[in-house]
Parts: sequence; C-alpha cells; structure tokens
Amino acid sequence: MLSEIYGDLILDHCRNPRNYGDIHNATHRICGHNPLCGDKIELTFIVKDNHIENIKFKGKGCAISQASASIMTNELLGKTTEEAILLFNVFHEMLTREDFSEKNIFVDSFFKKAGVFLNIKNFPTRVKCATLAWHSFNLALKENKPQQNDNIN
Amino acid sequence: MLSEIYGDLILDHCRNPRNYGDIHNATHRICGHNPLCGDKIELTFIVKDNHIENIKFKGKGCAISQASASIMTNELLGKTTEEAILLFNVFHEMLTREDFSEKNIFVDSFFKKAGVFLNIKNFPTRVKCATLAWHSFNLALKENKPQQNDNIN
Amino acid sequence: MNKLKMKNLNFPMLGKKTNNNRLVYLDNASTTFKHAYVIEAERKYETEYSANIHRGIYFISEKATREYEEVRSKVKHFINAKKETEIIFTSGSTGSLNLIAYSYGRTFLKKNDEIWISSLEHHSNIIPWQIICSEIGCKLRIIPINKDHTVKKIPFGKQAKLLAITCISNAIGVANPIRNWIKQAKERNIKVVLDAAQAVPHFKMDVQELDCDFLVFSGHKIYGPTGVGILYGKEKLLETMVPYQTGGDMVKEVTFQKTIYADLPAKFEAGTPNISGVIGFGAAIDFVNKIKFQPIAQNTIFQKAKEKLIQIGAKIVGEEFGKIQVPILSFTLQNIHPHDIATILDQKGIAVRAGHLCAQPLLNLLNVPALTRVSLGEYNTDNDIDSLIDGIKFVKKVLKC
Amino acid sequence: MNKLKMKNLNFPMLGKKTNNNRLVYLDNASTTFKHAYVIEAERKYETEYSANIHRGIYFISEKATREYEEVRSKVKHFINAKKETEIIFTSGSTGSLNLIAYSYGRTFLKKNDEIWISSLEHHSNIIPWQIICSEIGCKLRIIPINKDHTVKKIPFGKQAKLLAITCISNAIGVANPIRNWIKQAKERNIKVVLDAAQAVPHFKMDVQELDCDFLVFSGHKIYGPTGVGILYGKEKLLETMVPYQTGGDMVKEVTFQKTIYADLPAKFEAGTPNISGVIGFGAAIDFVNKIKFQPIAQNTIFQKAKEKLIQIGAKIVGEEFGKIQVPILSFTLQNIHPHDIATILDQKGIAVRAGHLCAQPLLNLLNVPALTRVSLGEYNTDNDIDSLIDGIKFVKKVLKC
Ligand SMILES: Cc1ncc(COP(=O)(O)O)c(C=O)c1O
Ligand SMILES: Cc1ncc(COP(=O)(O)O)c(C=O)c1O
Repeated sequence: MLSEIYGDLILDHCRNPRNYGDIHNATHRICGHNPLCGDKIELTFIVKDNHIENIKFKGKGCAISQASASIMTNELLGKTTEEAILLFNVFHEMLTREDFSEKNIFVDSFFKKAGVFLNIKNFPTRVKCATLAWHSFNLALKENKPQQNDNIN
Repeated sequence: MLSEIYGDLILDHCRNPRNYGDIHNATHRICGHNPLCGDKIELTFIVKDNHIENIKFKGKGCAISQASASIMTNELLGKTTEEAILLFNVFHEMLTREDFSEKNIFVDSFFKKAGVFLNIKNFPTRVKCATLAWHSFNLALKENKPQQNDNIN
Repeated sequence: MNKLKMKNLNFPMLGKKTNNNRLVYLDNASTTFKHAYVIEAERKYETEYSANIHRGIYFISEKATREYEEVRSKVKHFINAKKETEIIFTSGSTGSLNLIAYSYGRTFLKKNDEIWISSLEHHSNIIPWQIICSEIGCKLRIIPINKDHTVKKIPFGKQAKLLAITCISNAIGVANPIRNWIKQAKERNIKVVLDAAQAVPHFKMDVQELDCDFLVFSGHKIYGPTGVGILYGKEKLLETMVPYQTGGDMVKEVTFQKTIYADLPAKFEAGTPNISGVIGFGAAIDFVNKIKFQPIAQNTIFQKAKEKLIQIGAKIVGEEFGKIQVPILSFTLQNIHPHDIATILDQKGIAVRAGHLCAQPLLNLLNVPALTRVSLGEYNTDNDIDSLIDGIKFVKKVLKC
Repeated sequence: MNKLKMKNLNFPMLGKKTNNNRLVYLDNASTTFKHAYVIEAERKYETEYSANIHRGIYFISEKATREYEEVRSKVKHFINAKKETEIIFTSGSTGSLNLIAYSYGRTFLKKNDEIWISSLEHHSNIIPWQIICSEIGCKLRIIPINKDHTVKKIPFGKQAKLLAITCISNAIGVANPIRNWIKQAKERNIKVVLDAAQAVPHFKMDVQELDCDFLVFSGHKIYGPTGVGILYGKEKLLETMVPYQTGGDMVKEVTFQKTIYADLPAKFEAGTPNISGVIGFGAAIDFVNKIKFQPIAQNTIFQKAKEKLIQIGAKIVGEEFGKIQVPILSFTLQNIHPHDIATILDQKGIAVRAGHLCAQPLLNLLNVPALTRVSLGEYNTDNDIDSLIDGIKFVKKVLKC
C-alpha cells in the first residue's frame, strides 16, 4: 500500500518538480494553504484564448503535495479551461467519492499520471495534500481573479 | 437515625418556635441566607451591659433550621457575649469536627438541648441548616454592626 | 415506561441500593443515568484508540477523529440541522448559552437592544444575558407568565434583537409556546435561541422546522456523559460570529501579530475537547433515537404518580401556567419543607430534588421558597411510584403530620 | 522509564496493535494514554453513584459531591496551593487560559497595558491574549528568544501588567527561565500566569514557592481523561475577578434584575461540570504522585532516543535555545517532510506528531514549516526506541533517500 503512494512517479516528481517557479506576468495567481499541515503552494498561470498557456508553482510541502502540484501543472499545460475543469472534477471525485471506480475515468492518458493518487484515499489525513494544488487552481480559475490569497480546506 | 434528628424536641421547636419575631430597636440585626437551599433567617438581638438582653428570629426554612434557631435563641437569652461565643464554638465544633466527642462538652445543660443536632453530622447536606442561625449570630456579634446583610456559607 | 424492550434499558445504575433500600432515582431532570452503551463507547475510546483528534497522522488519532466527527453527524440528523458545520460541541447547555451570549452578543448586539427571555428560564439562560446587558448596555425583558400561557403578543420594542427561551421549564415541566413566539420573533427579524435541555429527552426537535437560530442541550440529561453538550447555530450566523474560546486547533494561521481563524466548526472548538464525552454522547443519541416519544397523557407512570401524589395531599405546582409536558412533578406538601422531605425519602433510597431548582425567579413568581421535584426517566417503573408514595407516607409519620 | 514498578504501569492501550504492528505511541506531549485507575474511577462514578453534584439531598449525589470535592483537595496538595478554593475545574488548559484572559482582563487590564508572553508559547497562550489586546487595547509583547536563553532583563514597560508564559515548550521541550522571570515580574508587581501543561507531567510544581498568580494544566496530558483541566489562582485575585461562564450553581441569589455570585470556587464553575472527568482526573493525580520524577539527563530511554536519532541523520531542533527538559524530541530529517515521515511510520504502528505543533510563531522563528516530534510517556520502553529507529530506516527506504 505504501509503495502505491510513494511510488516512483511521485518520488520523481517530488524530487524533480516540473514547472517550478513563478510567472511574473501571470493572469492568475493564488496562494493555497492547508492550515492543518502548513503546506503552502503559490500557483501562477496565464490563460490566453481560453487556453492555459503557461503554469508554474512554487511551495514547500510534503512529497504528496509537491508531486501532485508538479503532475497537475504538467497535465494542465496547453489545455482549454473547460478541459482543465473537467480534469479537476475527475481528480476531486477520485479522491472524495466512495463509489468512484476507475471505469469512470474517461480521460485515459490523464489517469495514467494522476491515477497514482488514487490510493491516497486509504490515507484520509493526506487527501488534502494531494488536492491542495488542484483546489487552488480551481479556485483561481473560477473566481477569475488575477491575484488572490486564500485558504484551501 | 432519622428519629434522632427528627426527634420530639426538634419537631416541637419547629412547630412552636420560641422567640419568634422582630425586635425593632435591636442593637444587632442580620439577615442570614443559605444560598444552596434558600433558607433565610432574620435575627435581631439587643446587647446591653455585655448581656444578650433580648433575641428574636424570623424566617422560612426546613425543620432543622427553624428548630435550631428557636433552640439557639432560648439558649442565648440572658447569656454574656463571652458565654454566647463559647456556645457558638461548641456548637460549631460539634457539627464540623471529626474528632468531636461528647466528653468535650463541658456545658452540660446546653448540650442537653443543642446536643440533639449532633446526629446531623450524618446528613452532610443538612449541616448548614443547623448552623445557619448560629453563624448569623456569630457574624452579627463579631462585626458588631447594628445592621447588616450577609450570606452565610 | 416506553415502548423499548426491557433489554434495551441497560443501565448499570438500575438495581443499586442506597441506605439499605433499592435506589429509586427520581431526579432525572437534573441528570440521568448513563446507558451501558454510553459507558462502553467511552471505555472503548479510552482503551482501544485513546488519542487526540484532528492533528495526528496515525491510525488511532484518525480513528478517534472519525468517531468524534461521526457524532457531529449524528447530532445533525438528531435535530435535523442542514449541515454538520452547524453543530458545535461544548461542555454543556450552560457552556453553549454562554458561547451564544458572548459571541453573538459581541458581534450583533448594541446598546439599548432588547433581549427577551421567558419567566420559565433556568439560571443558565438568565445570567449570561444579564452580563451581556451590563456589558453592552442591552435591556433584559421578561415575557410575563400568565394563567393560560397563550401569551398573545410579546410587546417587542423597536430594538428587540433576541428571544432566548426555554422550550420546557425544568422546574415545573410546563412548555413555553415556542412556535407562536418564534413566529412573532421572525416577523421582526429577531433571532431565536432555544434552550432545549429539558425538551430533547422527550421530544423530537427539528431546528429547520422550528426555524430557530440557535438551540442548545446537554448530554448528561439524555443518558449520556457529563461535560458535553451541543450548540446548534445557523451556518450564516456562526460564520459571522467571533470565536468564544481560543487556542489550539481553531486557527488557520497564527503569528504573534495576528491570527486567522479556522472554518466552522473548528472555529468554536478550541483546545483538546472532551473526546470520550463526545463519543459517549453519540451512543446516548443512538439510544434516544430508539425511544418512541409518547405524549405525556399516555405516560401511565407519570399519570399514576400525579394522581397518587395529589391523593396523598401534595399540591402540584405550575399547572396554572399550562399543561405539564414532560414527566416533571413539582409539589408542596402541607407545610413540610422540601429539604426535610428529601432527607427523609433518602433514608428509604428515594432520590428527589428539593430547593429552588436553579429557577429562583420562577419560584419567586410562584411565591414558594422551595419545591420538591420528582422527574422520571425512561427506566422508571410503577414500582418506583409505589415506593415514592410509601416514602411520603413515611415522611409524614416521621414528622408527625 | 521511571522507578515505578511495572505493575503500576497499567495502561489498557499498551500492547494494542495498529496496522498489524505493535502500537508504539510516541505522541505523549499531545495526549497520554489513560491509566487503568483513571478509567476505573470514571466507570465507578457512571455505574455506582451517577448523579449530579452540589444540590442533591440524597446519597448518590452526596457521594458524587464528596468525590468531586476530594479531587479539588488532591489538586491543592499536588501543586501546593494554600486553599481548595484556589482550584477551579475547567475543560482543560485552553479553557483555563481563556478564563484568565477574559476574567482577569476585564477586571484589571486597561488600554495600553502590556501583556508579555514568551516565544515558546502554544497557541492557547497566545490567541486569548491577542483577543484581549484587540478588545481592551492592551499591547502584546514578546520576550525575544535568544541563544543561551538566559534572557537578562525583560524590557517591561511602565504599563506592564501581566506575564503569561509556558514553563516548557510543547514543540521543543525547552524550558523558559520562569524563576528568573517571575522574580523580575514580582519586582514590578506584574501578575504571572504559568502554562504548566507540559511541565506538570514531569516536574513537581509548587505554586507557593514559585509565587505565580495563576497556573493551568490539563488532565489528558497526565494519564487522565479528556475534557478536564485546572485553573489555579491566588484567592485574593480570584475573589475580585468577574465570573467567566455563568448559569446554574454559581450563584447565591438570582432575580431577573440582578444576580449575586457564589463564593469561590463555585463562582467559576457554572453548569453541570464534567463530573466523571474530574473524578478520573483525581485518579490520574494519584498516579502522577507516585512517579518519581527524574532529571532528563538520567532518563536513559530519552538519551538513547536522542543519540540514535542523531546517528540516523535527524537534526534535533531547539537545543540552541536551552537544554531540553522533558522527553520531547523534535527534529528534521534530510529534506523529508514530516508528514511523509508520520504517514510511513504509521504503517509500522509508530505514532509520532508532525506539523506546526500548535506553535506556529515558534516554528517561524526556527524557520521550519513543520517538525516531526517524538514525545515519551511513563510507559515507553527501550523497545519503542528500537522500533522508532527501524521505522525511520524504513521511511528512508520507502522514499529512496
Ligand atoms: C432548562 C435547562 N437549561 C439549562 C440547563 C443547564 O444544563 P447544564 O447544567 O448541563 O449546563 C438545565 C439543567 O438543569 C436545564 O434544565
Ligand atoms: C504548553 C501547552 N499549553 C496549552 C496546551 C493546550 O492544552 P489543551 O488542549 O488540553 O487545552 C497544550 C496542549 O497541547 C500545551 O502543550
């Protein structure tokens, strides 16, 4: 079970985070925070012509939250905002719905990557680590505010 | 045991309280109150030439507190204040000291009356009913204030 | 006394002896015996997953957190709240009422605002408001008690802001006409606090249907543990209120300069809570959910107690203000003082309450300094009433009345 | 771990399994396992004399009252207070600190008065003071933490009125120089609050010798129940302070117009208290009285844990601020996040704490976002440390470090 969450893909993304950094001319910026564990993530991205043209994150946190942010940015880069919201929903349901089954995943290629977080469900106190980046993204996008500061629970 | 506290003497004094009433030109007046049960007693007395020349009580309360007040006034009437304080101490010790024994009672005639309260010790929640009048008297005398209002615990 | 099968009436206190007599416990409005399920639930926490909640990343802490939060969900269903976040665990009804007075008071009340209470209140729903009044300068107004108790119109002033009322008097078992009063309050946008400490053991309370803003009750009056109670509050209100107690676990971020509070319900639950108490409380709710509440008129034991008490010369107090709604009988007996009654009954193993019943203002209105109160729980039987009546005969004998 | 005979280490939680491993509980600074005596004392109350206290004129209520009040007397002796009336039962350290802040604050503090705290405080001894500051307009001042921690002179201002300090940091186990600080405070007639939550499990505290004005601690950190704690206060101060919570049982007389409060300690204990909790707490004090406290240097298990952790690459945090005084070891390990450590250790049945430890301001000063904390209780053994070290090796293996 442990090896399922601390698998190679997660460890790799945690050690070598992709898209790490800050976009200073971002259209969206959010500082996500998990108060229970103190994890923080700063997410910046540029939405242009309804596409996520660039996305980067910075932050400190556990392996799960770092890897999740890294994989998320990889997955979202280049997607339309509609596609991005769909992926957020899939990810969110995967980690929160009791009756979620892999069959529901119609986004195959996405699941190959983000699916590594499926087993987090067995570690209830850690679910929020995996969802921090995603919630931050969703919030920033939804409220469409270029800059904001918020706590994600 | 019960008959020891609700004996004839107590029931008699409760039904036919002695010295019931109010001395309007009293030198000492106190309103004693047992907040736990709501018993109230109003005690008035006249100290003249160091003697308790007159003493009366009024009030509502249980059989124990009424009888105790009635017996107390009987006992104190005509005593010097020193004698009265001595009796208060005897009464107080009788009801509060674990090691109190009848042998300690050097005031024989007093004990014949007030001694009926000895068994109250077996009813811890009721001890304050028996001591209310005495504490009120002691407080009024000690502070030597002609009028006051206080709570006795 | 109710429809539950006897095997469910599993209370370890039943059958105990005191003063060489079978214990006949008739002080259930003060506190109830704990159900065996309750004790077992607490024991389980203390022997199988004893841990702190919310912050531990390890099995027993996660289990304790889950069990604790499940009770919140049980309470939500029990009183039909909309959300779990509307349920705050407190130390009891008194703690809950103090929380509302402090926190609602500081957020919403201003000088000269009126706080209305009824004449039937327990001290715990009087004094916190007196304090708010003296601090903020609000006015405490009392709904007068009247004979048929169908108070027509509460004379709310322009600045009436809060109506804090007990559902049932703990002293005389009579109900306030809460539906009528809530309606009057809502028409003027007055917030409503319900003290349900005496109601919850006997009635299904539905906060959405009642449309109250707050509701409080205690665990130890529904066969649960001491030291735990509930504050229900509408989410919108709780969200805007200031925290009451502050400290660990109710914050998002703390620096020496400032603190960002956590979301509901954590915002109102500072420090390590009464975890075993909350878990035992959950078991108590399971039990109460099984009780088929019955109208007092159908409660044969209550009716028998009432009749027999009257036969023997007791004067039941409070009925002039309305029908008794829960099995509480407060009475005077000739001019025997309640404390003497209680002391003598105790010698026969019979436990009743005597005194001002934490309702001095009501007793002043009733013009009695003290009362003897008999209050029944789910486990009381016909036999208990026989013992009570025999006991009172004994009282009269001892006192030669 | 101490001189107690094993037969006294009767903790039902010992020997439990989690995640198919022997449970190794190393989060004792958060909460401790409950001693069997404690559970038994609570059970006894709930099954043999379950009743409310203080007002019942019947055997089981009198017995409950006696047992409850006897705990007050035990606490008095435990911390060497002058009188029973100086001991107030609360819901825990957090509840006690809130009581002081509210009640002392409202009685004695004025605008621009300084409240001093240390850098080592738990949130529960920070936030209540922030609130008082924002309400009354006091100033919160922080005693700077410095390397040798022998803070020479606290730069009290003219209006310094209160020094509220923890004896021991729950995050790093380091002590504040409380004797020195109390002396400085007393010279200027500044009142002193001691947060002894982490000290009481390991040191004999003597409030008269320390000459503190207030002291608080929790039952659940000394092998007792949750939901109960202590406020000690000097009688003279408590007498002049306003009540905190109000309601039943803390009044002499109530009318709708005004209320006369009861004497100490009842004045501060409104409502039905956590009776079973208090009684269990008394049993916990009996146990702690039996423990022969030993200096940390002589605690071989602690010393072993420390050495082995360092050997395996952990960096113990906080020692630069003074000697560790209680068996608390907080550390960082390479750049592995504490939550990952805790999750992986949990799979081996090892329970440690990870996070900000309710001491965010201190962690900010230490410049770490989170820590892993190991804290020992009386029952931890050599074996537990071996398991911990094996566990950490396993963490490294899983994370391929
Ligand atoms: C109507 C009512 N309100 C409030 C309370 C206070 O409850 P607690 O003592 O559990 O805080 C009581 C308990 O007697 C009550 O009967
Ligand atoms: C130093 C210190 N103070 C206060 C507290 C708060 O104690 P409680 O949660 O029992 O209220 C704690 C508990 O972690 C602590 O360690």
